[in-house]
Amino acid sequence: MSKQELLFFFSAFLFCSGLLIAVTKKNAIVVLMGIELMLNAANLNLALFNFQKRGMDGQLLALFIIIVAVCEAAVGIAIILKSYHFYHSSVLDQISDLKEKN
Amino acid sequence: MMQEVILYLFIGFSIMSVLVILLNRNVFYSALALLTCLISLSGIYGLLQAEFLAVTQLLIYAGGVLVLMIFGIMLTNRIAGKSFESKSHNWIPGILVTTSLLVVLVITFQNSSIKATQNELNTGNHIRNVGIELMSTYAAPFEVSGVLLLVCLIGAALTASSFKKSSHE
Amino acid sequence: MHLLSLLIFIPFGTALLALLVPSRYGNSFRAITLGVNIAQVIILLLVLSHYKYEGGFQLIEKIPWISIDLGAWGVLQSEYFVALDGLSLPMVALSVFILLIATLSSWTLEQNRKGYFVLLLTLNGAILGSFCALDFLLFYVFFEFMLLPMYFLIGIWGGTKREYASIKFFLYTLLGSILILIVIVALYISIKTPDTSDRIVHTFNVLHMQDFNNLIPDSLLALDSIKLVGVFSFRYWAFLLLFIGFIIKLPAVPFHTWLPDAHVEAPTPISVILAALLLKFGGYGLLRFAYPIFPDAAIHFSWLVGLIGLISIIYGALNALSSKDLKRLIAYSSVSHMGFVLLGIASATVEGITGAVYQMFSHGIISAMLFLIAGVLYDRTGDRMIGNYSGLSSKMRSYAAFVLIAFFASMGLPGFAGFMGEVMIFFGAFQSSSVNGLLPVWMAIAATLGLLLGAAYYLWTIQRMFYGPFSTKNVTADLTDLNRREFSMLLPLALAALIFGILPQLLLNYINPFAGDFVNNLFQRGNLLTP
Amino acid sequence: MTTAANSYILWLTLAVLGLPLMASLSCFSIKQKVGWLAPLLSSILLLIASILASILFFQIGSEYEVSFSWVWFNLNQKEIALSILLDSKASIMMLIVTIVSFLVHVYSIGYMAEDYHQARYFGMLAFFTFAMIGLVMGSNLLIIFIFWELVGVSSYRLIAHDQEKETAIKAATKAFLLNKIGDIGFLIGLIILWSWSGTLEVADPNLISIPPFWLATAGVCMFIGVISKSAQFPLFNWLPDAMEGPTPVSALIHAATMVAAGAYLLVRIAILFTEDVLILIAITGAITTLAGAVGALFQFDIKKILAYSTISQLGLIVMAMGGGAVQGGYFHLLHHAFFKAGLFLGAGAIIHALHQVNQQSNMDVQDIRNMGGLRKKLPITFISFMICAAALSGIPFTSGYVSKEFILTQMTMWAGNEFSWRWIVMSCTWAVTFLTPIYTFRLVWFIFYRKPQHEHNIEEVPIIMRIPLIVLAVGSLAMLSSLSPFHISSVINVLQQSYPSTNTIISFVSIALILISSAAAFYIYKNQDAKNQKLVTPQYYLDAVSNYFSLLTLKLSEATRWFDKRIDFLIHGISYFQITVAHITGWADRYLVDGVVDGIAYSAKGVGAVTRSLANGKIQSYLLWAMAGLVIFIVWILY
Repeated sequence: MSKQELLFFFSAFLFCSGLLIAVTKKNAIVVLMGIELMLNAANLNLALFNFQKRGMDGQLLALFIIIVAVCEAAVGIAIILKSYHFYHSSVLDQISDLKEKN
Repeated sequence: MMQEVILYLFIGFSIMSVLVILLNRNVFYSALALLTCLISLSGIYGLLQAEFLAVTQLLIYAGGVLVLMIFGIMLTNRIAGKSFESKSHNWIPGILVTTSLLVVLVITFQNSSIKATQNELNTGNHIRNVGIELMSTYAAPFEVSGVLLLVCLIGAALTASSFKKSSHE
Repeated sequence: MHLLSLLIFIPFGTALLALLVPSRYGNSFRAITLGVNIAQVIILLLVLSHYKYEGGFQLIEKIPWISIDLGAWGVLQSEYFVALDGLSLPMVALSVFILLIATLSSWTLEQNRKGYFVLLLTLNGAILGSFCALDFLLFYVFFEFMLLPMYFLIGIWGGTKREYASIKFFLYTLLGSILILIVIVALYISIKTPDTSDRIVHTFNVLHMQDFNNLIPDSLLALDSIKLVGVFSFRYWAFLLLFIGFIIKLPAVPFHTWLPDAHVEAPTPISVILAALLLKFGGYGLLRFAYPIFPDAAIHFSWLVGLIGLISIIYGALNALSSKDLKRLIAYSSVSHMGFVLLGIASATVEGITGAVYQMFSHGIISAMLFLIAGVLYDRTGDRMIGNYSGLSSKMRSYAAFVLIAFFASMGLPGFAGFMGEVMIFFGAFQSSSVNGLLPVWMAIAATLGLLLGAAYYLWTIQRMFYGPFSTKNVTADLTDLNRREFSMLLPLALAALIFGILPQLLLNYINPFAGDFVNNLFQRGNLLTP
Repeated sequence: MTTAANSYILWLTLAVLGLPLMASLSCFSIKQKVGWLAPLLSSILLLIASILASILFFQIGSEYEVSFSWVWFNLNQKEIALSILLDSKASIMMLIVTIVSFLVHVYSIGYMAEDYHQARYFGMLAFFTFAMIGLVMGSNLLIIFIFWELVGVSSYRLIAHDQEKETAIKAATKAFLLNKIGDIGFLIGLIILWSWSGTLEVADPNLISIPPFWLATAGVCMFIGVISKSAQFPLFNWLPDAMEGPTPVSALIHAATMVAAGAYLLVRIAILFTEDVLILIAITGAITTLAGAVGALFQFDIKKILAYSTISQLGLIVMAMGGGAVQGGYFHLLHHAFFKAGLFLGAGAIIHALHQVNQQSNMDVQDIRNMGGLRKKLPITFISFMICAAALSGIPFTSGYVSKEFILTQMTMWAGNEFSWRWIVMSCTWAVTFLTPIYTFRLVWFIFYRKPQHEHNIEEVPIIMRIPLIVLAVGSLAMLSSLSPFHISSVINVLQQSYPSTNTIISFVSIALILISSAAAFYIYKNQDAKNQKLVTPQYYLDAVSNYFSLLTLKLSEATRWFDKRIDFLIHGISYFQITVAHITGWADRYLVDGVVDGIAYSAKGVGAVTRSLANGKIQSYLLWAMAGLVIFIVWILY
């Protein structure tokens, strides 16, 4: 198993763990962390591609992803704060307004 | 050789920290574990000759996002007592889905041609190249991302401020 | 000046606009409808001032409407083609007049006014459109368009058995429409426009249909078509289908049973429109489409037309005699009177055709009056049974006066419009045997029995309902005399019946050229075919 | 004559026609509050009309004929004209109509004084006069027909004037329907003439240049109109029933004018009638006159006696016109208008007087058995009644004698010396001349001479009712139409023909006959005790026949009603069949075709339920399943 292969597997693992965190955790901030993890997994992949090939495309793409991730994190935290104020909880279980009423 | 050892170390650190996030219940610990994970990732970036990315990762994630998250945790959970706890659910379907996703990804990677590519060593001043590329080829996304940041800043500020205001009432 | 288009599309447009008005402004709808009617009266006056007496089609508007290239099947062409001649002008004038009266008669309607008046406006436009259309497809579209509002107007605002009546009405007329549609299709594949040489352009233009040169050789309806279906050629069958389609509308025995039910259940204004206007499409359709397009078949079957007319006259009158419901009586009298129209048409003489058109016009006025009268009583008491009333004339004096006028006008008293039409029809029907040999003399003579029976059932009704000591059965409501609105509806109708009875030339100026051309045309082309 | 004179006559004519119409319209539009104005107004207008009519009559004279014509409408490029033809016959008829109508109007002021619906009554009376004048002056058959019908309608309305009286209404309906039969005959005749000749002008010689068969048929059809309008056999039984109307109406319409219209028409369109039709006319008249006279003999209702007498006299006139005595018949028509109107008005006066006294009691004031000895109580009525009765009987010095003698002379000469069917008709003339005085003086005896049956304080009728009686009585004297009281020698030669020389023998015989029969009447009835006799109305089974026909019609109408239901039944059957088929196919649709569809639908629903449970509103679940979907998707795409 070469270094690249290992990193690919690692990034896949990272993505899946991020997903698992995002799916299983009840606390909104931890969910946000999971999402950050997934993004980082993608970044890792991009960096890896950049390493394999000539040019700066992968790096720059990763850079933009980081920017977007920052925005997402900032806005996400703001929303979480807001919803905490609204529901007095940051537990996603209790925030189920999307469900159709029956 | 030294590089590989360091790489394995970083990978090990990240995996451990990810597992900590997954398995522990304390939100605060999760945040700290995430910090470890991100730092080790920035190390990996460095090893992959993406110095600028590594630095950015350190600055933004470790310095910015994480602090933001810790603030968030502070604001949404009572500091005293056991309220940092985060419950979890959906374990079985979650593991099923993620495992299958992992399997799919691995198989895909095995069948793909990516692993066969030769490792060409990039030479030259990477950071300088990044700057040139950003200002020439990626000028438009760069501008857009600036706008995005601005919008995001305003949005976050607005949301937060209205929160404060209404909470004050 | 697109006068006719204005006349047709003002009601449609207004109906669309009225849909936008919220239904809580209930009173505004009747005002809107009345406004449309008044606008139509003004346009009608303009039309009359532009129309010249010499006949032929005038005020023509012709715009290509549908033109589809069907490849090997030629080109389908239909036009927006409207014009007036001596047949349609009286009908259009009648329609405008009667629709105005109908709006006035709906004035006090309470239930769901928005829907009612929007439907009424739609009906208005469709009626005028059908009378003006000279493209068979256009006519058919308008003709079908009338059915739906009528169905809902009877079915929603009608009496107790309204669903039954409206469905019966709908099915009967639909059957007629289908028969007509079959003939339209047959005509469509057999007719081409005269100007194309290389490419066959199928048209629905009625004027083209009337020209034998436009028949495609070896087509379904070609003159020398040797294809026989049963005992007749296709042309004869096509005529019979059209004939049945239109006499359902007329209605003639034995296709008349929808009429009494529809009338009895329909609200008064709808009865008025139904009797005064919709029945006219039977006669109008025969005169406009069936006869000119199939003159050979028309001549061949004139005895049948005459016989059905005669049977309708006598059968309708006899049924009226045994009716116990006032509206039913009037409905059957309509059957009887429209039988005269059929008889006049069958005679194929100038007098007969003139009389048929005149009778349609006069029946429009008089039957409207009769149904309004029945409606007045029904509004007061909710009961129309003849046997439940007696001596009404002592209680409702001006009402009784109008009843007397309407009944006498309807039974063909000289001085009223009905007499003129009937007398001309008798002239025509009697002359037929000596002029063109189509109808035997006894038909005309037997038809006069209709007059006697007409007098009998009306006089009997007067005797039972209006004379004698005042008494009512099962009726508790207060029987008040006519109010001002009812008076203002009945008076113009009575005056119109009187004016057209005394001064027939007013109408004959328009009808005479038409009738002359019609008969000439019929025999010139019809006799081409007889060996 | 000059154009100026022509237009003068035209205006006169139109005024005579228009004034009654004006009177009628103003009466109808008058308010109930000022209802008393209506009789006054219409009487004055009628007075003016009758004065103008007399001027017109003298202007036209005996030899002058004037016609006017305007195009009314065009039919098949032929003109139908509004045309007026005034000759001496028409103008004298107009004069008589207006005068009698005026007198009846005046009389009615008194007679109808207590009636609530005066305005309607006078309006209709004036309208009738208008229609009658129009009928008389019109020269287009269609115009004549129109007025002919209008006359019938106004008669209908006037008979049924008392709207609460059941019998009156039934009588009105019967009169109208029987008249309608005649109208239809008229209409058919008119249609035949138009179809063959293309003209309807009575003065147009083209009118009769048509095939003989059709000319005869047209003549017969026209005569059917006459039969019903002039109450001839077999359609006369509406007339006795029509006596249910107010008495002045009977005087004007059912004695003087409307029933005369038929006979007038016979004169007006005399050119139409071929020899064969004339035979029919004469025989019909003969039957009628005898039937009427016999009917009058057995009646006890004063008005019905007069009605039968009218039938009889009209039969005489029609017979005379069908036979050779057109002039005599026409004269008798004119005279009859006066004396019969006088008789009716006199009867009305008697009824009125009795009614005033007997308002409470149930006595039938029209039954002559309840009368008697009225000679002293009602002197003026008695005298005028006597004069008119004498005229009816044909006693010399009265107008009746003059015309009757004229008819007898002409008929006798027409019958010829050899025996033929004409002799039968002629003998009918003589027979009726013999019968008339009998029933007339029977009536007079019962009313005036017999011992009073009841003690009443009867008062003479008001002056306004007496004046018309006197005028009519004077009019029934001979000198108005003839210089000589014994034979006709008029100041005005009405028929533009020289009169036949009088036959002295016939004169003597007729005078003798009349006087004998008058005397016989008194003798016969002097000792008769009529108390126990039943009130009979001889209908000659005609009512039974007409009832049978109306019953038949009703049965027929019931049959058509039944048949109509059957048509509906058929339609319903078809509909039910269709609905049944629809139900069956609907069932098949539901359980066979729909079963499959429903199965799919149910499974979809089940899936949906499962899916919906996934959609529990939690973002994480959505994310989870989205990811699961993604995995499946990737597998799907790649492998």
